[in-house]
Amino acid sequence: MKLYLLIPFLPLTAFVINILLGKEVLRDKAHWPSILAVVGSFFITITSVLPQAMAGKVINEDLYTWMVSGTFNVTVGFLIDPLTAVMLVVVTTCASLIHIYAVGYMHGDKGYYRFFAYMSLFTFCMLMLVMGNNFMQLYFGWEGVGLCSYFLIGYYFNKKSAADAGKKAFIVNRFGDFGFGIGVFMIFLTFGTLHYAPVFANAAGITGQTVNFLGWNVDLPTLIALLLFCGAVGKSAQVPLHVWLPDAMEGPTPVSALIHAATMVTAGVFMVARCNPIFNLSEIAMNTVAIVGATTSLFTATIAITQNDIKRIIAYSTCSHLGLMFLACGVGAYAAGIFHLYTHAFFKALLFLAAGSVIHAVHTNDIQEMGGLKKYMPITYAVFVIAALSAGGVPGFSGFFSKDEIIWSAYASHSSVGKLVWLMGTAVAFFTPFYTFRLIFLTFHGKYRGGHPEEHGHSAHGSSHGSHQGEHHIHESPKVMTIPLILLAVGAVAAGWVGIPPILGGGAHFAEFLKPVVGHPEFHGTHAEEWGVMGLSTIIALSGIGLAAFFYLRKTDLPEKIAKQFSGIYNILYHKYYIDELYHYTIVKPTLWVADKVIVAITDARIIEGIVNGVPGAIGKFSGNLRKVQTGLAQHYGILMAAGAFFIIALVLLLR
Amino acid sequence: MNFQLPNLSPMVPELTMTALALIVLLIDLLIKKKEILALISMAGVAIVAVTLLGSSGVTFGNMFISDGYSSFFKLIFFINVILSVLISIKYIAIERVNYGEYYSLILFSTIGMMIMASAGDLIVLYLGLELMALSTYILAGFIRHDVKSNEAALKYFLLGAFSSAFLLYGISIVYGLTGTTDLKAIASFISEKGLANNFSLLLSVIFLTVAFGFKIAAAPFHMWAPDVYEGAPTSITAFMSVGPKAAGFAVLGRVFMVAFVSVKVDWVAILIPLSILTMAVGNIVALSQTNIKRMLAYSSIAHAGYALLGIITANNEGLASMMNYLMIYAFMNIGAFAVIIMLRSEGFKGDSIYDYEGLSKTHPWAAALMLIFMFSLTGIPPTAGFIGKLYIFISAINAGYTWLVVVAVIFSAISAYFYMRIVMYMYMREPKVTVTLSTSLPTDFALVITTVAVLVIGVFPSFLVGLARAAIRGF
Amino acid sequence: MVPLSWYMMLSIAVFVIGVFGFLSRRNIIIVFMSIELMLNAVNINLISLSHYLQDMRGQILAFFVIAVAAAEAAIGLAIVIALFRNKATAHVDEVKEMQG
Amino acid sequence: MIQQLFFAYFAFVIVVLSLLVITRKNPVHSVLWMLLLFFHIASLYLLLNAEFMAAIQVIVYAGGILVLFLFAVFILNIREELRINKFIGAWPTGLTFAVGLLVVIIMSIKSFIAAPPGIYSIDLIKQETHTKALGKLLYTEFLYPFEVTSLILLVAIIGAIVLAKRRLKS
Repeated sequence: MKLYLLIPFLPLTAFVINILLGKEVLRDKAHWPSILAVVGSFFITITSVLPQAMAGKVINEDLYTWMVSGTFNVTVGFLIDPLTAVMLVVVTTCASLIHIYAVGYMHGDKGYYRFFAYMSLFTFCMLMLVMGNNFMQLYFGWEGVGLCSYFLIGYYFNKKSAADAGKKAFIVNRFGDFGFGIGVFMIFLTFGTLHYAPVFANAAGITGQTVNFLGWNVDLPTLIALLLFCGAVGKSAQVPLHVWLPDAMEGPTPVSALIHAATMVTAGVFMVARCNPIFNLSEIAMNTVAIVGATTSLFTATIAITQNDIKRIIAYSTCSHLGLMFLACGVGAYAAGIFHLYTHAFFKALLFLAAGSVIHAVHTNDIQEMGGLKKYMPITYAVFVIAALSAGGVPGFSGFFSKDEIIWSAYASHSSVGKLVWLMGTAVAFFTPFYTFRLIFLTFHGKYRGGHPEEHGHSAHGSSHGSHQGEHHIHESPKVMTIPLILLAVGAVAAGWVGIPPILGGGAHFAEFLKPVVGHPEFHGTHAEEWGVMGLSTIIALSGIGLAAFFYLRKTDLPEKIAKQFSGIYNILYHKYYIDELYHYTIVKPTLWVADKVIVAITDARIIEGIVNGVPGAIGKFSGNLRKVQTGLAQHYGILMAAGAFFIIALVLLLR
Repeated sequence: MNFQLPNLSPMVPELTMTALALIVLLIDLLIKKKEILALISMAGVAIVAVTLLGSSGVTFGNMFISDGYSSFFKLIFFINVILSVLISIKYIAIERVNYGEYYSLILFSTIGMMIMASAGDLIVLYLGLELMALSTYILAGFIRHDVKSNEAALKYFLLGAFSSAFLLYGISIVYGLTGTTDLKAIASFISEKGLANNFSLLLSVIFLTVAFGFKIAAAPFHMWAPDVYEGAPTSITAFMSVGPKAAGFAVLGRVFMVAFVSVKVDWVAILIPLSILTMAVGNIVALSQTNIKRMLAYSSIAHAGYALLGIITANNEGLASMMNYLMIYAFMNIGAFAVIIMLRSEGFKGDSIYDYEGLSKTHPWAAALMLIFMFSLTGIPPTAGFIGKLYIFISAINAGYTWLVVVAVIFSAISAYFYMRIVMYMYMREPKVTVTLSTSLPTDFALVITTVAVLVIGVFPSFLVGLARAAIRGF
Repeated sequence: MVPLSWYMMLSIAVFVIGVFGFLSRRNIIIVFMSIELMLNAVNINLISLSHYLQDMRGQILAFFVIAVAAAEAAIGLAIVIALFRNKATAHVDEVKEMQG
Repeated sequence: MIQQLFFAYFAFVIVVLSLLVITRKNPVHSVLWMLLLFFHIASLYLLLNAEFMAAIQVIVYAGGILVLFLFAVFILNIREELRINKFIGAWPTGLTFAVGLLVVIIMSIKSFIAAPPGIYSIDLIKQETHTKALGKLLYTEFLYPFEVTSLILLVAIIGAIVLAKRRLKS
């Protein structure tokens, strides 16, 4: 019995149980199978898989061959090496805590069982994605998590914005997945197999090969790497395909925490790290990864400054952190990227869940309508601050170690691109704490600015008490929500301690652990430089917090003035660089126009009802006419048979 | 003058099956509860299936061939019988035609199919075909008090007799050309005498194509299928959309691959347009159907078009994928018919697709099962239908018919519209008529078997694929 | 000696007359008889071939064809009688409730 | 020459009778013409030294099948039958394809080459008698199809009863 098999299949079992029995039998107990399954997976990971991986044991085996046809065979196989082990820890830990949290958050929801069923299915797909030993399984997991994400974003399908956001996520991801699919296909064409081990072992052999693409010779490794990276750009919401992630916040908050922060969106980073033997072959691809990552990071961090939706701010922050991870991968510091993925999962999940706790209490996403929540929600406040400190890279917290490692790796790579992205990364180090603490100060400090009691469903005695009424109903979330928050807070502080760099007296265990898989970049730097870089980013981070405090605690009218003064820049940032609008006018509108004018023109809506409406009218009409041939008269059928025989014989006579 | 009884051991399944049919016929006279006959039939068929194991060999001077190929098809027939009988028990009581002859006729028809699958001689092939066909004509008209059933029987009978006249004419020409009716002897005679370019031979090939095309419902010889499928008792529709079709494919494969192997180029050239036409007619006309039995009839025509690709490849891989496809089709198609049968209750036809509106709200289980079968018929993974299509397409591509596969995939995409229309009706409409399901233990059992088979084959196809490949070895 | 091809031509002629009868007559009984004509045409073919090939297979097949034709006639007429009970018609073109 | 004349007569009559069978308005006439047709076909079999086949042609076809038809004809309303069209509307199309088939079959059959003769020469059959030769084969070499035929006849009996009997017990 292979114990590790239970890790993905427990959630699958939970999914099956929930989908079969959830609606009628389990009802409000639908969380039990899902939680038991994912916690079970977590324990197996911690007690069995992790120790084995630490002991240097790598499992790579094909368990089941789904189909064989010539050279094309599809197998289900598992690869458990340090990289997978790290991902397993991240996924199962976050998933366990978020599942538990969701019991409180989703309590009383109509589609309770549906929610947990999808969550389990998602967990299964994600685990299959990280545990697979071949590209096919990676691809299936990749599409599977995408599908679940799509379902869960559109979970409140009655809400138009949610349904639209689901659609947007789906369509935007198509662009990336298209490239990814072609990349996987190219790998199959090049190597004749889809298993990681032989592909990576022979990767070096394709150096310098070119393929002719549209009459233009392209370096093969670069092409494959860039196609794969296309998928990562879509899945991990990097520029220019980042637009779906903020909209994805229409889903329930636990979904945002699990899928759109801790796990699925990091699949792109995981994939790049997994495919490092291919990426390493191409300098162009590496530089592209680094620059796209750095650009996204800076770009989205600046957008986050001006936003007012609590979840969207965190979503932009997620994009920004994912950008940092790609930045690290792009300079060859895969271990640093994965390290940040690992710490990020904790503090970002925590940020989301804490934000969810706030939303749960005040029933709004707009931070303009919050304020002064500190006294009502002390636990939420505390964990929020811890998460923010970790995210902002304040020394001692886990985010500091990983972010510092990335920035140092960028600096130490000594290429011009490395220096460029280092500068950008340092700028991000300023913005991150600034917008996070802006969020905290606006939410928890100052006075409560909400005051729409009827929104809380207490309108019966709300009107007489005026605007203070809402405040009295704000309370701390139940234990089932706060305990996961506290546990995640512990992670947000301490998770990074496994990777303390040698310069601070640590052992950089994390990088050592991953070294067999992702290697180690060459550093060109002295201890003094390292101290300098670290000091600089720390000072910048602290000044970001300071500035936020100055703006939003001391001179609370200043931000508005600045916004007025620099309304041009402010508007650009507030409107997210008008990217959505750009896409709307360049892609969405023309597509819709074409759809309207062309498709509608050739489609007769009245032919067949329902879905068949979508079939181009020609076929529908053709079908209607063709069925008239079927007159019901047996002899007409006989005539057709005789005619068939006649025509075949005549044709054969003519042609032979 | 001495007579030696030929070796009977290869035909033990046929002999047992005949004995079973006769026993059922006799017991019918003695008992009142006809359900017992169903039970005996199923148990008997299960026993016959076991005897299939040790039966391989050739007897009666090549007239009877029991090999992997025939055994695989017989397995399809047995599955077909058992599932059809399971879904019949309650249904024929509702239709008030609970006569014992029903079961013996099903068994006789199956004997005909078995004889066809094992036929090594055109004479035997013809007789097996007639045995199967005559039994099926009667079964199609089994609801004597229903005009539609009479009409189905009449049309099936007229056109069936017409097509078997063509078959006979084709056989007579082959006989005149080669002086024999033995398939292997025909093949060797053709290659020895260099008859491959003879028009008369092609004429007979075309006549056989007409007759077999009729049995598998390939366009333009398909016209009987929608009317007969609609009018026949639903359980018989399920039975004959699988059994006679598979038997037709069995003889098509054997006759063309053994006897006419030297005119391969010609019959492939004939079958390619037939298969395209079949897929086109099946999938396109299905779009505008409102009776679900009729829609599934067109769907079954379309599926014959896909399966024909396996024959067109004219190699063992293609035949194996065709066999594989037919086996999968047996499960998914009878599964779909089982759901349709559940909707039939006293005084309620339940065969209009509007009867399926909102089924997911009133009968979520039935809707979910229908969903699985519709997905499978469309060919969506991870259902068995996907596997069947995939292997057919792969074998066609390997044989160099990529363009044909592209055509097939396009038609397959069109087919999604009408299959998904049912799904849409079930899940996205409000129920308008009250549907009472006439469930019974046997029907449930049939549904369980078909659902499990569709899903298990979809996820673990290698056993079935391996079985089909092993069966075709030494063909 | 009569050439074989004469017999075959006769057979084709009868076969095609049967085909025409099948395709054009309204009366079910005559349609049935047309089928019998086609089968007889095949039998003429088979027996003449059998004679000229000096081989018995053709006659044996013809023998089976006659037997099957008898069975077919019995079932066909039973179907007509069953139909006639529900819908008093003996015309093929009035039996077209199902179409499309 | 005599044989050829005989053949010419029979062939001519057979074709004419066939045409009469399918063109008579009155089904009873059709059946009667068919009876005559079957006798002629049986005679043709005699020309081909197939005495047994000629015998069963008369016994089974003329004696059995046609009588069956004749019974069935009497369920029809002959008077009604004589007033209405005997052909379906699409008969010209049927005729076109029938003639088309005739042409293409004749064109294809031109290349027909008969297989080399086997062992059952006319002398051998004469010596052994036709019935015995056929019977021997049926009960030895062709035992299997012979038994299958018995099943077909059984099915026909069951079918006729199931479909046409007035009352069935259920």
